[in-house]
Amino acid sequence: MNIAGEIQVSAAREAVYKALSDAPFFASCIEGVSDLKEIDPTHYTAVLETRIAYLHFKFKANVEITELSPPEKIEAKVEGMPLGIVGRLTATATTQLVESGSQTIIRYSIDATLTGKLGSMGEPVLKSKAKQMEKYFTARLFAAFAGGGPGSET
Amino acid sequence: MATTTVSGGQVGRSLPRLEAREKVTGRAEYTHLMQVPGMLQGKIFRSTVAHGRVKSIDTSEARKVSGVFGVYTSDDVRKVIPQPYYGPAFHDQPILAIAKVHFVGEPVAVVLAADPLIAEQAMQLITAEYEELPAVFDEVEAAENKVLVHAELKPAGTFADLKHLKGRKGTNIALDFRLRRGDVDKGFAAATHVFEHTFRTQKVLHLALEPYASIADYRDDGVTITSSAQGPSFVRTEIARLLDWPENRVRIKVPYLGGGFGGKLYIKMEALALAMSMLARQPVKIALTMEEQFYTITKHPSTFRIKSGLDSSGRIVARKCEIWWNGGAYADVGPRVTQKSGFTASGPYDIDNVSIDSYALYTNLTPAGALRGFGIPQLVWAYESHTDMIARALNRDPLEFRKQNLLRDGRPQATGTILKDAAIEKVLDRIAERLNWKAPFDRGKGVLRRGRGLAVALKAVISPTTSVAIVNIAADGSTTLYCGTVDMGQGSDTAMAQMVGEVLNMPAESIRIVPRDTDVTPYDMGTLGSRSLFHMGHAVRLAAEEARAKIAALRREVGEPEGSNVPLGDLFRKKYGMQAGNIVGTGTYKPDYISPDADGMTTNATPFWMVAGSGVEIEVDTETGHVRITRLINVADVGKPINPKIVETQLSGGSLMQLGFSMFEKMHLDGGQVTNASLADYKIPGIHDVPTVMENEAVDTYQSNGPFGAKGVGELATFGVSPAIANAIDDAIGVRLTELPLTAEAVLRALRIKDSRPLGDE
Amino acid sequence: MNDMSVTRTINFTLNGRPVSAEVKSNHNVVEMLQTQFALFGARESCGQGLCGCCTVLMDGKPVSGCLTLAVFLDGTGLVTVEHLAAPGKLDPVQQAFIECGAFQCGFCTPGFVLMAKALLSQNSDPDDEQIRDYLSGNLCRCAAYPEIVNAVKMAALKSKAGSTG
Amino acid sequence: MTPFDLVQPASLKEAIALIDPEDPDVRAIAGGTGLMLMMKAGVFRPTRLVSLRKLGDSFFRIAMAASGDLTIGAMTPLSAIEQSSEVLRHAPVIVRTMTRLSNVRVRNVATVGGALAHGDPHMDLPPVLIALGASVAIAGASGERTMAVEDLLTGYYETALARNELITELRIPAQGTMRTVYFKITAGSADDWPALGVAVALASQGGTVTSARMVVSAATAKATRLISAEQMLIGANVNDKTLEIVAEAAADEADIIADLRGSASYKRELLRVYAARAVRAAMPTSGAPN
Repeated sequence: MNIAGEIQVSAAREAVYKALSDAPFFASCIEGVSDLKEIDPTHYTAVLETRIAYLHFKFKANVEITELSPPEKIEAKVEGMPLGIVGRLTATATTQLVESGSQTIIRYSIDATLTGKLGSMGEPVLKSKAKQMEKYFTARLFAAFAGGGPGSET
Repeated sequence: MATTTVSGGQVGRSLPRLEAREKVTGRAEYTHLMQVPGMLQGKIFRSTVAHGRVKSIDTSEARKVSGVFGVYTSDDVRKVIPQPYYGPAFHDQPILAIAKVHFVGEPVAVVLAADPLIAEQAMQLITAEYEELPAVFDEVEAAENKVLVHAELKPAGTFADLKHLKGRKGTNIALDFRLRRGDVDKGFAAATHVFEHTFRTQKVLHLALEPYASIADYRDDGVTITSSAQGPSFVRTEIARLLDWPENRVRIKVPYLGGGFGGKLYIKMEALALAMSMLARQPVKIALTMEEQFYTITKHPSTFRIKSGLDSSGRIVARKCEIWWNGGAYADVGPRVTQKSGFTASGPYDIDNVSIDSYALYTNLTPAGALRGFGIPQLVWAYESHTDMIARALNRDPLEFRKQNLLRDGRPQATGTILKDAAIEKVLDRIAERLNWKAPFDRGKGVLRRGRGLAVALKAVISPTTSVAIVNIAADGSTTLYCGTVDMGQGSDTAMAQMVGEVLNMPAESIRIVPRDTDVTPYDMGTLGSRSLFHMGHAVRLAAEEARAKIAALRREVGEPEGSNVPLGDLFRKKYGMQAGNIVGTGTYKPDYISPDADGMTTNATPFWMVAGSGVEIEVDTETGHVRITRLINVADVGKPINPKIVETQLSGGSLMQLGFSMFEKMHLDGGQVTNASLADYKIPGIHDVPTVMENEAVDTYQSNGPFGAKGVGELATFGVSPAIANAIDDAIGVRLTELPLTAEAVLRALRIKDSRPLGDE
Repeated sequence: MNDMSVTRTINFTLNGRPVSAEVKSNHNVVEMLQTQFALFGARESCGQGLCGCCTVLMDGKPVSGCLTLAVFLDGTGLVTVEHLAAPGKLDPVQQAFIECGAFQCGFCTPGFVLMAKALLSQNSDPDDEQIRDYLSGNLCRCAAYPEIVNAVKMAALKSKAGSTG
Repeated sequence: MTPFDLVQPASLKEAIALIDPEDPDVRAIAGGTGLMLMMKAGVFRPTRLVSLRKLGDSFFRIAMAASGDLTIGAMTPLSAIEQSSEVLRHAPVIVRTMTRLSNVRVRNVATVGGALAHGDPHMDLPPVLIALGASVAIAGASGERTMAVEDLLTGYYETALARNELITELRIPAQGTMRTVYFKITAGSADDWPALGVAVALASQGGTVTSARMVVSAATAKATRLISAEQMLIGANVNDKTLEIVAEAAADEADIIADLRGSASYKRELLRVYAARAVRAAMPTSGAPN
């Protein structure tokens, strides 16, 4: 399953990069992420929880920042273990930042697979959920950069 | 060898199964349903990665759950079993993962509780962290040895022909079987036509409706394990080895099996149940769920590259076979599958120059073992598809082309062993006659097209293996049989009773078969590979004959004239003065066999040849790719059937199982993870999948060295089904599929490529 | 959190006798029959209501025991395969299954037998297609399907002979 | 499966009151065949289930309303619908669909309301009911509303129901001259979940379609009407050429999801083929039963 798209925000590339490379902020743009803990600057753990109708998918996730190329690219790998079930969520998320005048284009691409017993039940469900998550992601980014970036009011 | 021909009137009877009443009333015993007083139940926490180092296992939350007896990992197991590795061919499989995991679903930890729902709930609270390692999933890739599944090979020593592999490092190849007959290069050089094709088979599952289950009750002076096992003797040997105990302190009991199909062979949950019972000092039951069967044992996926050279007359003069078997993370019996199926990989054809290389490979998938055919269905799929492709390319009738090249009795098979009692041509002819092959066939016009196809196969039964049986006649003349053959639905109890009855001139229904229990039932190598009717059949026959000789001696002793029909009970009474005493007859059977040399040559590869084939008629919807099998014909050489009705149901059932493997069954894998581990998403044939017309036939033959002229049947009807269908699809719409399963989508995609309108990739 | 592990008492008729049982909310019918009544004819295999091994008759209708909460049995009449045969006398469906060789390993057989019984109680003379449609939710890995269809037809004949003779 | 609180109210009002609209772990259970699967898979771990099995008889009734609608109580088991002579008369396609809908045991327990509230796109009834123009009555804490079945289903397992709303009744309008067919297409074994479901309802006069509904299911996230294909059908004379255009429109319009049962491109092809086959079968000249 691949989710890809781009959005344009009114902020300088460096500012956008700085914001996105801040793990707590980035995590806040993904629906259902909680309990983010830093292990070291490139490794985090979090709980990923998503609900589709009354169904509940909960993963213990390990996040590894696999590439940080300021101010152009951030790549992260997410491994989610559904508690108690053989199966796994794996996702690779790539964010590329392109300057466009005073604005910045954020190109994102997420490759995710849900396997094991959850795969057959969950993957089609997650696919339909992905669009919703994408909306949330872009809405959060827009909101954050509407005023020039998170914390930019200072 | 001479076989007994007496007429007790029992052989050849279509007697209903002896245990039929227990089965229709729901009273038949199966391990999965059994309960033992004081029993704990174990739920297994399994690996979520395909290959990795175990960094940590956190069982603390699970231990807190009220009602949990204990949570155990390999650290605990090693306290009671220092070398906790098991397996029939290699001692490579740990009871619980030690330091590393090698496939998704590998057991890592176990929760014990009296209430299985509590054990399950607690198990879901265990977490583990792994350092992931590169993994390899494809058998051909695994042969390149770039990613290694295991550091070193650990052959078990059970099978003499695997000992040379001991200590090999840097390889995923668990066995390489090699056969060289004639000079294949010269053969190709001289050939007029050369054809080469590659075929693949997918990962499929036994999916017995009774999932794997074992109950162990360990005491200091002995252990009793009740298990859904196809080979109680093997389990006993292996458990005794793990405990370093003499075999007589290990008791293995096997009730009826809710299906086996090769999955329940050798050792599965027994070692884990044993270790848990040792740790808990209480009886422990490990009963898997349907989902967990996907993480236990499967059939081998395979890749088969086959190349044939033909002379101008259409004779096959050279054939080169290369087969890669995807054995998964632990060898189980894969190396034996590789070797034994290798004997006949070149098919039922008379070819002077043959080269066979067959490789058993480790990969990071659920282990693979035997599944109704011991590798043969994968081979037949390839060579009988290949045969049709050649015939079509040369514009030859597929039947005539086969007949021109067929191996016939008296000719050397690829191993050099002379073919005997193998009715290949008869089987092929009967399929063709039933299909009315010579008559014109209406292939249809428009959307629905029709086609037909056939295939025929040869297998060498697994040898050399031993069976022992005891016949015990009580003082009232009633008779009991002790034999280790496990009745998992194939009807062996009934057939064995018929053979005893035949010798002793008693109705088979009157003979009691003792449930499998290694404390009382003698050694048997295992219920596998269609070997039991022949091997155990002989042992049972010998035991009954010995008993009969002792009856005759008793009759003489008490002064009854030869041929007197005084009831047996009277003989005992005359001898012992009351209803007392026993007559015990024993029989041991092990056929002759000569191990193949370094070139795979032997003058005695097998005690008997197995021959079967299938013919089909199909209908293809050219707009959707749906294939409807309108007629399925299975013909086999079973020698003289002991029980014709049971033979028929075995042929019918075997072919329908293979129909599932042919048309739709498939374990979907993603990065080593099974994504359809349930009956909701892994479909097996149901009642609407049965072909409109089904015909099953045992050709009229006699196995000259078989018990009462009989030989095995269980696997036979699986052989020809897949290629017969693929051949029929080609016949109907002119497309050739080389990979199983033959799904509607695969058919439509192939058809669209042929029509230059390929379907998209999304 | 309220204590959800408490059991409740249910009363129902089991194979013709009034019984009561202590069940937890998350127990299904199969678990209850096995642990409290030592009845193993209904057994869980796929756990998803697809194989039919867990078939029981609830108020005369076949249902999947593995998908039915035990608490729902309260006030109902339940029949399991163990109830079909009278002492020494099998039900015509059971007899027909034996005569037709309509099973091999026997693990799915109680489910098929109960389904066949339910079918014949609503249609005493089903044709092949009706039999297949009715039994299509039961799986037999030994694939004794052709023999099962024959057995249902034979059972229909036997039942008729039994009721008229 | 973890333990939970199970309550069995005797009235609808009580049932609704027992469902906390803020708590996703409280849910109504009718037949429970769908819910049990989710619970066993561990993706639904309720704290409380509100059983509707003890609700009054009106929820189990099949009746003709004065309006000419056939009304079916939400708690009616599918097997009762299958055996109903009213349903057979009013909408025979429903009875025909039932034969291959899941299995007998499920049909004996699963209710029509539960089947709709489950929101699984593979189910056979939603496309049929949408083609029939059916609607549902819904009761909640703030009263009752009605909604077309096509609006009820909003996504994979998702419906327009609030957490504390319950379907009380299914209403199927009089069909007049409309003929409805449903094709369930499986990709593997015959009794698999469908890879595609197609329902078509048509009225026609002399070979010209006067009214049409076409619904796709299973291959999409929810049972969905194919409006542009319907529009092309209305007024058209059914022949090979028009069918090709209609099928093309249907295949273009549907938002198809790939899964184990087939790639999106294959399922699109199936839709193309079966859209045309379904229209043909729904024409009075097809000889197929109404």
